[in-house]
Amino acid sequence: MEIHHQRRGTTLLVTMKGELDLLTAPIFRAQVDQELETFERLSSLILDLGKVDFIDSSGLGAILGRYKRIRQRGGKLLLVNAQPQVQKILELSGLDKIMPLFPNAERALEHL
Amino acid sequence: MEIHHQRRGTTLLVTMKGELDLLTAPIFRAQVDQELETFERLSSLILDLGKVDFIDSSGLGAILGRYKRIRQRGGKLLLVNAQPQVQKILELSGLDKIMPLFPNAERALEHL
Amino acid sequence: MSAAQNHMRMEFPSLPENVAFARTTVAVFASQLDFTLDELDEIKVATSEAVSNTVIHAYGKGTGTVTLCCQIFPDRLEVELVDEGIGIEDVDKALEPAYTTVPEERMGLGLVFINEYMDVLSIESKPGQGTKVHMVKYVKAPKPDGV
Amino acid sequence: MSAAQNHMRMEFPSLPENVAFARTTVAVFASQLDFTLDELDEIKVATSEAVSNTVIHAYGKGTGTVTLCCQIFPDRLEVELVDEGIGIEDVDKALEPAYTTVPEERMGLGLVFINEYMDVLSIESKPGQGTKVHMVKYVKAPKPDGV
Ligand SMILES: Nc1ncnc2c1ncn2[C@@H]1O[C@H](COP(=O)(O)OP(=O)(O)O)[C@@H](O)[C@H]1O
Ligand SMILES: Nc1ncnc2c1ncn2[C@@H]1O[C@H](COP(=O)(O)OP(=O)(O)O)[C@@H](O)[C@H]1O
Repeated sequence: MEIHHQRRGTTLLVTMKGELDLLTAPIFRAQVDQELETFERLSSLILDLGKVDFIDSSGLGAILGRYKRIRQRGGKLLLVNAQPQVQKILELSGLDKIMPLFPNAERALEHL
Repeated sequence: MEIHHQRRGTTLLVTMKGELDLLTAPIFRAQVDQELETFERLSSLILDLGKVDFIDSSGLGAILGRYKRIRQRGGKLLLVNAQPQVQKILELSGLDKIMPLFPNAERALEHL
Repeated sequence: MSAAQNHMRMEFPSLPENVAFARTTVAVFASQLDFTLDELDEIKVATSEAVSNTVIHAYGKGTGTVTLCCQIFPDRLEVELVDEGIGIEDVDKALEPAYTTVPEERMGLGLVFINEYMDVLSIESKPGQGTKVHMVKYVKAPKPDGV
Repeated sequence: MSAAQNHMRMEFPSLPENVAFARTTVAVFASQLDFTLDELDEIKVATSEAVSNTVIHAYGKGTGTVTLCCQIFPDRLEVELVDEGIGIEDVDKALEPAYTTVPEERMGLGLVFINEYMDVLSIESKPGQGTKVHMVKYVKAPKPDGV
């Protein structure tokens, strides 16, 4: 699991690579939460899942946790670039209903 | 393991893809021997190993067996395009001394 | 019931690093059958959930042994995951979507995903006596000769 | 001797299709340590040779059980492969390059490759009582905290 993040105004853009599961979800959680604590003006989160080739309910749980934090700030969490099997799991879980999916970060940014 | 072969005059050009081990070596052996039996004019063999990403002593044994058959016909067995770890094993076994390695099939053909 | 063509049995401690190890191992073993890449991904998710449950729930904050068995039949893969942990009070409840005993952290979707992605899921469990999760996935397009 | 950080134990029948399965499984498990891709390839070759020997030599034309154990220590991987097959008459001889009891088919290089690619190889064997092959590979650049 590799995680890169980048601030764009009040939005945090996070790109993940690898597998998001019980072992790696805490790394994702810690890294995003650290940014959110350090930069209080951050109100929205865009997660680029293009290079996430595996996710399970532990990974989804970590994403949902970030969604709740972002909601408390009145912002949005948008998902970008999910591969078919990741998209299927998002749909099965119903998370796609609260976190819309976009084909790329630019389209997601327009939506904020 | 995928195997493709092609006749060029008296030379059989074999391209392998995948892993050459105890399970797959017999497939390689059967396919090459079938060609050699059907086409008696075939006297040389060029093996393209470019897409062989694993080989062990069972795989080497199958190659050495084909070498012996080809030698009986007075021809040569040339190896082409071996990846570094495959090349290392060929050197460890000493097979590189009796079956020269070439960067590509054209160069090997020139050498026949 | 016909005998398995191939089988394996594995034991490892309930550590988070073994979740990826176990799901990859099962997928590699399963690839002896003619599963599509999508189906192998589904097998990976199901295994990941079942193993994660042994790490999170079965042994509390401690670590215990997990036993994973796979059997290859001409038409299906069977996977069984056994722990000797705390067990499940009410299996029917555990299978309900969003039911979890760790609501702060977990989504209660693990068993739901297994149910969705495998053709058969059966759970045997008694409090204090551990849990056995049995999963079956059928090959949709079996190879002619089991080659 | 310090305790292993992680370990696994696996049993499977001595079938040719399990050679690739076993070497992949060991490489996936080994990747918890900071091995290079080249080193993982070497571990795969060594495992492949040891498992192939149980398939070809240990049980004659029959099939028996193979037990594979891996242990992860901060500085090394230990792999042990055990069969309950015919055993080896003369281990020193078996280790010689080009020595094989099946000269028509085999090259006698399996144990040579294991010796070359692993840092330690030790073999315990008695005729009629099976064979235990123990292999160790050290991490050349251990991670600072065993993270
Ligand atoms: N191996 C197990 N040992 C003990 N309890 C378990 C086990 N697997 C599942 N459970 C129980 O079943 C509940 C539902 O499991 P699951 O659907 O996977 O959701 P989650 O893991 O998110 O809680 C868990 O919260 C737990 O109480
Ligand atoms: N697990 C085993 N059980 C019985 N005999 C074995 C085993 N492993 C190796 N041997 C013996 O040691 C010899 C040398 O083994 P090896 O170097 O791997 O070469 P090869 O497999 O090509 O014969 C074999 O020919 C066999 O007689």
